[in-house]
Amino acid sequence: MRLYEYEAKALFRENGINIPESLLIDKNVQWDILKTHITYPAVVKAQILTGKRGKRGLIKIVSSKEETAQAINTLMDTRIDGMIIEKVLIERKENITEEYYLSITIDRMRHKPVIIISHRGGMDIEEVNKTFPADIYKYYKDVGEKLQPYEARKIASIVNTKRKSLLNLANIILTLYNKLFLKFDAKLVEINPLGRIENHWIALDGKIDIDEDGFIRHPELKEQGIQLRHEVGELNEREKKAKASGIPYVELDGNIGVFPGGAGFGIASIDLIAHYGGKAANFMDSGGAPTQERLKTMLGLLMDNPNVKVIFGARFGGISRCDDWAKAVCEYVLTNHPKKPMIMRMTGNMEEEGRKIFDEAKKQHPEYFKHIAVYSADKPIEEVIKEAVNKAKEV
Amino acid sequence: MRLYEYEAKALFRENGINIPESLLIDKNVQWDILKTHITYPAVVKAQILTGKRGKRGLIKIVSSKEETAQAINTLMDTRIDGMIIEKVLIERKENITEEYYLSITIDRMRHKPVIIISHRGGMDIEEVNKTFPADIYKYYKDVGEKLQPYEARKIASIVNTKRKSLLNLANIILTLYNKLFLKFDAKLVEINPLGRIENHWIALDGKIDIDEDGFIRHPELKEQGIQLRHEVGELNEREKKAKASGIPYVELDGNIGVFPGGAGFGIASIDLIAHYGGKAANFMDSGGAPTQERLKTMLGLLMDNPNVKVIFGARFGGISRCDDWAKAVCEYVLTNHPKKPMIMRMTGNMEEEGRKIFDEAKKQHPEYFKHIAVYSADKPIEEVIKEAVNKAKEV
Amino acid sequence: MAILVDENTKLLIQGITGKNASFHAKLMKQYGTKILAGVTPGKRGETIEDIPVFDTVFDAKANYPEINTTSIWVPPLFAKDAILEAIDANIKNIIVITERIPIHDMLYARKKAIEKGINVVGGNTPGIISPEKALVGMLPRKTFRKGHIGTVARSGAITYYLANTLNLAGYGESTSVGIGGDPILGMTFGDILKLFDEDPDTHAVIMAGEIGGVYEEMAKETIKNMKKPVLAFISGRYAPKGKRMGHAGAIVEGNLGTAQSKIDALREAGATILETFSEIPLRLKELNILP
Amino acid sequence: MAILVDENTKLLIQGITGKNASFHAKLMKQYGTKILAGVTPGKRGETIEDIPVFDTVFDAKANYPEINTTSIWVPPLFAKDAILEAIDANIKNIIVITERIPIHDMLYARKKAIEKGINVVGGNTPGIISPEKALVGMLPRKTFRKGHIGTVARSGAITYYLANTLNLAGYGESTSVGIGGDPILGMTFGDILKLFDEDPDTHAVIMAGEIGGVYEEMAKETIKNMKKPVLAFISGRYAPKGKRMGHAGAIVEGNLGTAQSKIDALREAGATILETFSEIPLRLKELNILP
Repeated sequence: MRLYEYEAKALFRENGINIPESLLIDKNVQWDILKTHITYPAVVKAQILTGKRGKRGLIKIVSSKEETAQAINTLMDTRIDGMIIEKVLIERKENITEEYYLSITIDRMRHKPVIIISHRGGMDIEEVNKTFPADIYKYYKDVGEKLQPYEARKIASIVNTKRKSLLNLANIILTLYNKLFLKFDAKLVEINPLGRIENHWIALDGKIDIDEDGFIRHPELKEQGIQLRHEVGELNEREKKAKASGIPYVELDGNIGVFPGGAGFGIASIDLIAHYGGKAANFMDSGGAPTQERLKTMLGLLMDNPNVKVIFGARFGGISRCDDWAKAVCEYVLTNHPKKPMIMRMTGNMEEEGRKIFDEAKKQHPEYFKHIAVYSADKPIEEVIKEAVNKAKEV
Repeated sequence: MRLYEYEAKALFRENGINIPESLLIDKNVQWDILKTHITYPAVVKAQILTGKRGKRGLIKIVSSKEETAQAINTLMDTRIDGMIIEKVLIERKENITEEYYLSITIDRMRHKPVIIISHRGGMDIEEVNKTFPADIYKYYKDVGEKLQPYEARKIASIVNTKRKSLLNLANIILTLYNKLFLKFDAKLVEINPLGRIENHWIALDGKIDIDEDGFIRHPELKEQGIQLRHEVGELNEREKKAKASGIPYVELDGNIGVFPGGAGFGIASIDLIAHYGGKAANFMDSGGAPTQERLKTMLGLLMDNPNVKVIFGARFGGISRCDDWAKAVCEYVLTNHPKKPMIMRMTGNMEEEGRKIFDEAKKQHPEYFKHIAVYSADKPIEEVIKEAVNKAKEV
Repeated sequence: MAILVDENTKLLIQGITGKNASFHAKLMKQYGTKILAGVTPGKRGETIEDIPVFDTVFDAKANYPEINTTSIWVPPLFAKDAILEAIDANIKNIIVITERIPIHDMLYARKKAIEKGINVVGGNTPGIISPEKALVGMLPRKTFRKGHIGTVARSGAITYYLANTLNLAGYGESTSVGIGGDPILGMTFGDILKLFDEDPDTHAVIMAGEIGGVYEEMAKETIKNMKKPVLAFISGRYAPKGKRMGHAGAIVEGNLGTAQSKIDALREAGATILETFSEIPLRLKELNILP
Repeated sequence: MAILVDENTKLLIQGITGKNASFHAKLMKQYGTKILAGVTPGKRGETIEDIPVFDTVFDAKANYPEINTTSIWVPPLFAKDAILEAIDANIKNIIVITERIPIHDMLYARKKAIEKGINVVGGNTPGIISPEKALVGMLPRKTFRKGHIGTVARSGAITYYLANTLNLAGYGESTSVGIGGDPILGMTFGDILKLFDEDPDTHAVIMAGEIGGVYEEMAKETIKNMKKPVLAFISGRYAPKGKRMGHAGAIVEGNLGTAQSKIDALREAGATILETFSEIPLRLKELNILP
């Protein structure tokens, strides 16, 4: 989960890394504050979890109260990549001597943290990586050990030829590694640009990406108002509902609703539907051993989506049992009497028990099960998908 | 530096380890407080940095306000091993099911921390170590790594056959290791007895010994009112003066004042004086590269001690230079005109410069240097010591 | 023969008193897997499906020194500790069912395992089955049939569909391995492929990967050096686009992680790329691999 | 030959811009020790006694790859980091002048050194001298004379008195090593004794220990296996009694640490116990060790 720039910078400041003087503005801003608190020229920056804000006009340089107000008005409530700008950060414009790049992330091939540093910081670091690869220095660190001060000095001295700022830069590297990256289960900590003003360093931007699975053990983040978040763009009603229930759910532009087991097969089934000439309406993940409540919510999302013409469902019982799945589907059907055709397949752990549940429900209310097929292991999964694709063409 | 029981217990409580309800009493106690705040029976414990308090009558069980007041009166201001009891701790007497022993220290042979635990806790753990060595379990831990929870569970499960209290005991071990021993540069953390009351554990005593050389990096200890201290018994005026100047100085019962270089030769010279039939009046350590102020204070201590008849001095210049030493001695002599004979030897780094300083001072004021001999490398050190021993017999 | 689990597997279950673990303990036992003991701290003396429960892995091993494999079912924030405990007790195969283990935890646990030469599979694996020999995890036992195709997949359900597809065409599996769906895994595709290449009972291997991560691309060199044919199924060509790890990710990993990068790498290594499950029998026959 | 430092020593000085370090840099240089570089972070480009100063040990080593020995003069709370830096830069001999290094720091640094096979001497050592070859540290150079007696002591002054006594009797030193006065040391008596035993220029060894710690007792097994005679001087028989590390100390170390326990252990190992400095020439002659 990425943090907003202002959240990342608050963590920097708390740990002794300089950031520019700033003011965070939301919709309830008292305009008077702009007059009294800001040193001009200043920079108005949209707080939004997207990259390349500079190139996209989401960062504006202002030199008066009027320009500031105008910049805020232009940015606030704007939609970008499906997200809405709800806050802007106003910062004093710093007179930077040089811009550096500094980040820490995990190299998933070497399975090690890596500290990346370059004296060619600024907006186009990926470009630098292509054109001046020798100017990007990578320091790999063994897992499970704190960075030692001498390592930070070594890294700092390699890029930094201005000797008086060496120790300050080394301290920033040390802090970033030990007090942020290691301490907060971060996947990424990045300062770009890291500005140098004579012998001082200042973080002009900040990106922190926390491992969602480790977030819960950092109550200090929650105390700072940082909430567990999943990165998503603007959500429609169904996506919001899914998010509220903790269900990964993304709508696509097809008409076949996918009601899969886990995420892996969910992704594969979208490919297979395409392979056989159809188009999936969504990605969805039940998670391991979903509750019946969750399964019913998932089905409801597809039924509520007007683009969905046919539902393709599959349960291969592993940790998620067929009987639980059958129970949830039957209860949904018996309660909601859905009209959309459901082409499904169920096999795996507790399949017989699941089969019995379907047979029982169908016997009691055959009228509600007319459009519902539940195949077993003897019908290959791709035959089931083909049938769903063909059914979607008919409807 | 050892912490008082009440200081150790405050650290325990802060880190979630149970301690008995208690009240710390000093000389300014309002006696009323004894009536309202204490649950009887209670235990009154002298706060003093010495062992075997139980056997020495420094812990008293009381069951009324009167008994409590009497116990406090008996203990307070008492001198034990040269220390004065200035505080007592009154604790609720707990009904313990079992007493365990738990400690962490450093094995200086293996160069590793070791966790020691036994279900036979209480006063006589050293006795247990001799009679039931199999009941004392030692767990060696690699340097530089935190204790993992599974290790704490392993240690707990080995001594603890009452399964319901396993996780509580493991948590205490984990806390003691990671949050006290490692975090505070401790040389020793000890709970004896660690009481079990059904499924709960409670620290009935607490010993923490902090490495003096690491103390400075723990401002949180200082914030709790814990001061850097050197363990010493009751001090006489000169010892107090030495302590205030940070000079290790202990008086012995001889008459030869020892004004040595470092601690190592200081100890050796006491042996050598004894070997040649004399008796040293003190142990003293100049430390590496002492200031002239420090050297003059050291000399002053010996001059002020009426038992000292002769001063034996030695400077072998290494990091501590002969010229600095000579300057300090000459200034002291020229200012204070001491009467006690000084039999000394000076050689090593900057010896020639030192020799010149002596010659110069002696030329100016030969009258003050009549009783002072400063030999060089050509006179063996033991000849110098013999001369001092003989001189002491004359005086 | 088979890989990782077989008739000589002597299993421990860490977190055995949990709901899923105790349910699947029963199923594994019914399948014939030899489960010697379980561990849940504080529950010493209890039994689950007649399996004795101990406080620690050390206790369990002291009582059953022949334990050579463990499966881990504890909650995610306790998984690192459970893996370290199994490593310290020198259990050679550690199969981690737990999902969503924090990345930093798993990096540490896998490093310690590699230092001691211990196999860690997962986290978030559905398990491993060597049909008619042993099942560790929660794979649906009836889906798998004994045979000579090795399979290795990130997704549980895809492991099942691969077996299902093979079995409908008369093939069977030597071993089916779920390597797990978590972002950082113990053994990766390359590690498992090497084991299959050395297993005389395995005639060909099917690997199933998906977008995200770099483990498919990392298998490239292994596949190049393999004696046995590899078929590869990569899903995610039509998936919604994932996010990247900022500039740092691009600097470290370049353009890896897309379905196309994986397909390109595997094809270049000599693997047969699969688009559907149903073509598997055809491709196997083209490679002269018969049931 | 000699041990640890000799004519091939190429020295680095960490913390060279400090008062003591720069003063003794001059003395060492005058003695003939080859000092190639110094390190003080943030002082790159300066020189001390014509010795170039670098920001990091890596810089120094990149410019002078022949550096094989370093001496550490930084403040105590920075000593661990300085030692780790030298270990990481693979400098084979690290001589730690700094005193009062926190115990936990030194335990960590010595562990890392041992893992990489690097010699750490100190902390709180006055240094090492191989007369007429090299001096590292702050020992008084004129006190030492070339010869065939190896000495190793905890205290600086005692190192000097040993040499002074030997020289007055016509003997000289192959190498004199101060192992340091801090409670936790890098190399201990046993480590140094082994080096002396293998050094053809050393004919006998004098070790000087004192009350406290266990390093004298730990040398017992080494002395038993040595080809060369060992003379041992233990001070502290009349010293004020020290404190113990609580019950835990007694459980771990028993009765070790007293002058008597040290003398007993060394005598049992076959060492000649010395009571005074002046008897050294007599004892050496009894052992047929001539100047």
